[in-house]
Amino acid sequence: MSQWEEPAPNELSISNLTCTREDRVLFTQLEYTCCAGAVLQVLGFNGAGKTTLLHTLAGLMPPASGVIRWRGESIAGNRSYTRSLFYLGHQAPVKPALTVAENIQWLARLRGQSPSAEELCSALEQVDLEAYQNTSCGHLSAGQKRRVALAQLYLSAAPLWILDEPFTAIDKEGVGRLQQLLATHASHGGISVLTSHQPLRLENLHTLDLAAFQPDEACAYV
Amino acid sequence: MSQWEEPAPNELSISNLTCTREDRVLFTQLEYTCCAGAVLQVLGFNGAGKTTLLHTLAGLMPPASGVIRWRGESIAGNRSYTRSLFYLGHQAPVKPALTVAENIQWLARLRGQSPSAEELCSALEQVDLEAYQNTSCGHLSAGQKRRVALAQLYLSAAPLWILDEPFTAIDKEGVGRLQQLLATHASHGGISVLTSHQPLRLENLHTLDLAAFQPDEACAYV
Amino acid sequence: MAWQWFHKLGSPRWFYEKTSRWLTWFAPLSVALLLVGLTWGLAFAPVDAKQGNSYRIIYIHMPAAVLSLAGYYLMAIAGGIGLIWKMKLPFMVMQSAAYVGAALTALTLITGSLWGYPTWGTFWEWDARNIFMLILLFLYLSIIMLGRVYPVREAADKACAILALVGTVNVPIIYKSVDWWYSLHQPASIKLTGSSSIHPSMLYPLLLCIVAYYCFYTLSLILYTRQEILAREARTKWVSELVNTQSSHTKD
Amino acid sequence: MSEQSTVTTSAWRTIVARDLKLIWRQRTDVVNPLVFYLITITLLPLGVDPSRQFLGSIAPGMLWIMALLATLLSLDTLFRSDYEDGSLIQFQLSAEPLFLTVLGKVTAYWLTTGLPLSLISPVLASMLALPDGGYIALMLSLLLGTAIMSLIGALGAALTVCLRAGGLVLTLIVMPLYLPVLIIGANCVGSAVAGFSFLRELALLGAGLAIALIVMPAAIAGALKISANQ
Amino acid sequence: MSEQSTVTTSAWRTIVARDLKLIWRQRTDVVNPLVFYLITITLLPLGVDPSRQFLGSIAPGMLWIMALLATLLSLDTLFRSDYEDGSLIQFQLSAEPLFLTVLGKVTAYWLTTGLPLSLISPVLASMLALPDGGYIALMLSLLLGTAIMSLIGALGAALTVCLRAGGLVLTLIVMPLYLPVLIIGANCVGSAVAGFSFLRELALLGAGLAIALIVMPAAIAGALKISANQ
Ligand code: HEM
Ligand SMILES: Nc1ncnc2c1ncn2[C@@H]1O[C@H](COP(=O)(O)OP(=O)(O)OP(=O)(O)O)[C@@H](O)[C@H]1O
Ligand SMILES: Nc1ncnc2c1ncn2[C@@H]1O[C@H](COP(=O)(O)OP(=O)(O)OP(=O)(O)O)[C@@H](O)[C@H]1O
Ligand SMILES: [Mg+2]
Ligand SMILES: [Mg+2]
Repeated sequence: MSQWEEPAPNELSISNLTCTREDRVLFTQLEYTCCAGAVLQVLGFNGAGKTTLLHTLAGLMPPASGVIRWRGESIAGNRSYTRSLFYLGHQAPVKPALTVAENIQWLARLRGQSPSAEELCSALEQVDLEAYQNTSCGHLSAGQKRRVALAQLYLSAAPLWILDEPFTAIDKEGVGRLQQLLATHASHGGISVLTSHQPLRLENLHTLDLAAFQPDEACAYV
Repeated sequence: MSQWEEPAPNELSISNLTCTREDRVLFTQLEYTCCAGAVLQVLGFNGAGKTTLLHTLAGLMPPASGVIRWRGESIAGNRSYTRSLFYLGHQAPVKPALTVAENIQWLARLRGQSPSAEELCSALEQVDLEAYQNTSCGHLSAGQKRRVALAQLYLSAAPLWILDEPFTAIDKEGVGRLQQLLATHASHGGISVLTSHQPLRLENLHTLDLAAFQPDEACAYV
Repeated sequence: MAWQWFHKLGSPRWFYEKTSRWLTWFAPLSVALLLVGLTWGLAFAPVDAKQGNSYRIIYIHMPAAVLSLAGYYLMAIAGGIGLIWKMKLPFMVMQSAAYVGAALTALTLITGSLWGYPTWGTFWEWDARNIFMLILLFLYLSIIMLGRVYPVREAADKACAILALVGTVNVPIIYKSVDWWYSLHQPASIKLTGSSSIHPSMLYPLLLCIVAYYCFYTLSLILYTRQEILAREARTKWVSELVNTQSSHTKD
Repeated sequence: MSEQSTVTTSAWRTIVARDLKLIWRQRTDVVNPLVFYLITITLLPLGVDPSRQFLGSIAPGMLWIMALLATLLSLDTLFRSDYEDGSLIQFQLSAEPLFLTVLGKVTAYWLTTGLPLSLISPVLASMLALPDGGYIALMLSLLLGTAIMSLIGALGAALTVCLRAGGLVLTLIVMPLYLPVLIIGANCVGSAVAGFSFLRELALLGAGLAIALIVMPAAIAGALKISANQ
Repeated sequence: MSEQSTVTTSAWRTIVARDLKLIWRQRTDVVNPLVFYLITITLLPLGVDPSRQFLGSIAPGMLWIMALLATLLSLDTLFRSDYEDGSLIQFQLSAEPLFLTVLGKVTAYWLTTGLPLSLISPVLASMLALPDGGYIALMLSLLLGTAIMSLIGALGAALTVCLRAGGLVLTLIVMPLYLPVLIIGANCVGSAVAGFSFLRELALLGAGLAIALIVMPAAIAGALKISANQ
């Protein structure tokens, strides 16, 4: 939680960003600034480049051009940025041979945390998996597997969350709870960037439609 | 299309079905009958057993007890049932090394069809992938990959569709189009059984909530 | 100023246009050198006392062997430059060098085997140098293969560069270990004429051949790289302009 | 009748075509059992005495053992990707019986591993100084032997496809079944080198192939049905 | 300072613990390079002349070659499942540098393949009638050699993790780099059998391990960063 008390305000700003895949420009001249407390839903048709954008924001991929800044500093090669980031992709990093509790633990340890037994229990409760604590994840249903990954959110102290389709395979009640979590995160000054094709019901929800940043015909290829 | 003209009415009836996973009873005494023209949405919380039910309906798994009948005949070891079935699971059977067109073709051939070039084109158009016809599927986005699998629906002549979360990763416009397809299928007398956590907007939509068939404490384990 | 020049070097277009001008005189020169060297060696150098005419393969074999090793380092250095300064051109040079190098290594192996038949009585002998050459071929092939199977071009380049760089550490180790392995086994069944004792009338054409091979290597590298540039930059404006002007030339 | 038979062989043909295309796209599978074979054979003289005579004496056995290992190495991937992306379920639900589809996969597998491996074996044999006279026996026995091993291996792959670390259980399952093939194959080359007739061994391999062709497809199909629904 | 160092080694520890647990759960990875080793060594006398003297003469080389192949067999899975389920992305975004995590994975890999393989090698050596005097050299050289090969192999696995049929490109990449290790290792056992000192070979292997430990983790991390974002 220490990062949250830091004086520098959480702010993610994207300036003049262009992303390409194999020479094809997906979107260009993207400008956006997320301030503390924002939840940003990235919209776009299938193949618009949402996942690519999130990968770029997470620093996993260099952008074709443009700069992304976190708290005013460029994120390229910025290790402190990596530490203030929580990323969850399409795939849930969940090992079928490990139990639910073990999976949650190693993911947390990897991010330098060591959750206590209570923290673990409460996270499990939040995602409705108390009963499965010692079940190996290979024996879970699709939605339950996603929930194991989502449990990280309840443990994470990172101010910036980047979530790629977090609602996939989650049931209605789970979606509601997750939205509540996002609202809490925002109220603490955290920022969430997520993609979803479902409409969200959140107060300070911002949306960013990638369709608005399509390149013109002339410069569709670099 | 030949099956559709057959005299026997399409009807899928489930009687007294119990499914288990590793000794745990998921649901029991499930009774349901789908008549021609129905769209059945199976509901249930994560882990309720929706996927298990669909697997059982597709004949991939024997039920713990109970009988499933198609056109009045039990489906166990019934090859003509297999031929009148189209199943699409959580995972899209799409090979990353093949192009979109090739993937659609081999899947169709496997079901004994050989789609002509026009049929292929129109199916691709329906799922909005004309431009990607010769792109290898490894270079598609998550939603586009699902769409390749969904293109089978436009080619399929099977009267019974069993779809496990077909809307995963599909954008809004695609969801709309798919619902339209389901409606058309129903109007031709076909039956669709699907799971989804999203509410659907279809006329003759039936829902089946697995929560209603939970076993009581006493017989939760076989 | 110096850096500007350096980055220009990384621009495929600059390279393409520059080499277009060079090629007009460099290509004939290297082909001529090669022809002269090979005819001198193959037709006019004196007959060897022990091996007769079969020794003449050395004029093809030895320069190819020398270059295939040098080529590996060139490839690795190109890859390293590409990785460090994030330039496109060195990667293209690296890929081309892999193909040319593999071809030369294969040539060495083939001519060596052909030579082996009259001298050793067999096409293949497990001799330290032979094994080293074979392994070098594998190293080249692994880079070519890796470059071809990667789905995305940029990633393929970087992966190949890493492999080539690790190879630079390994090539001398492989060389030494093979040599060392051989010294532990029984000595060679056939001693070759040491290059020091070679007669000048045989040596001069050999030297010429080596020079000619170097030129020819450079030439093929340039040609390959130019092709690679066109293939990879096919969608850019300057290439399409180039293609347009060329096709209009051919029409005229 | 004939309509029926075109339908039933079309699953086979679809899968052979698909797999060959897949492998050709990935390009690596065609080349690589070969590459493995080539490289392991190259490593061999580095570990033992590289004199021609010595190599020649171990050549028949080694060529066969390394061919066996090369086939084994890529077995693991045979059904894995089909299992993971749900294609296996489509195979089960396809219009034709599963064993035809399976036979298609095994055929494609053999065409891209066993066949090229057998064809290249004479080159490697000459590197290992196999005495003259062994070459034809080597190639023929490898052609038949790799086909049998592909069928056996596919059974192992089918049984282990639902396991995460299946590649290694596979070894354990498959090896004992490979043993007779190896012994007969190596003997075949050995007899040929010694100047005896090797027809008996070839006949044995042929009979083995016939049995495997009859028994295995159904067994593999059964194994796949069991594993697919884990 | 000390707080810092506990943080930096924790990624390593987490991954070692996780991988060991994973492998233990699946149980097959621990047993199977051993099983493969055992079975291939058992196959050997079936292919070649099984007299003790002959076997003893090929034993040092064969024990090493088969150990190498056994290590190779399970390499393919090293990063694959982490790549497929997105764990690799989490490694990249973890609090500590990637090469530490990578080192953790390689350590767990070696602990479950190289180490047991080296420990069991004397038993197999006695089956192959390795002359007395070679046993200690065999075990020590395998201990060091498998560690080097694990590091080299991990680079190959990292480079090919995003490829579908990676297992075989992997072979091509890794084999030539394994070669010096094989030569030195086999020579080490050979010298020991012949009654010479084998310290020089062990020292060479040690030096190789040191170089590999310095060069490889960074190279592997780089390769993973490239492949992870396909
Ligand atoms: C496949 C078989 C062969 C391979 C792979 C091979 C490889 C090589 C290599 C790598 C070199 C360069 C050595 C250096 O620069 O130090 C070389 C040079 C040479 N090779 Fe071969 N060679 C083969 C067969 C032969 C045969 C059969 C002969 C003749 C009997 C031969 C004669 C020579 C000579 C005379 C040189 C140059 C003189 C020297 O540097 O020692 N090679 N070969
Ligand atoms: N392979 C398996 N082995 C053992 N148990 C399993 C397996 N797959 C699922 N289960 C268990 O069976 C129950 C039902 O799983 P199923 O996949 O049918 O649920 P579902 O309704 O499809 O859930 P979701 O909405 O998450 O997809 C779950 O509680 C799960 O724990
Ligand atoms: N690995 C890849 N290699 C090459 N091109 C790719 C790759 N992944 C995606 N693409 C291309 O990049 C574009 C954007 O993909 P991306 O995954 O970012 O889309 P998305 O907006 O996340 O779509 P979805 O809603 O389907 O998840 C797509 O058109 C796709 O064809
Ligand atoms: Mg996406
Ligand atoms: Mg489900």
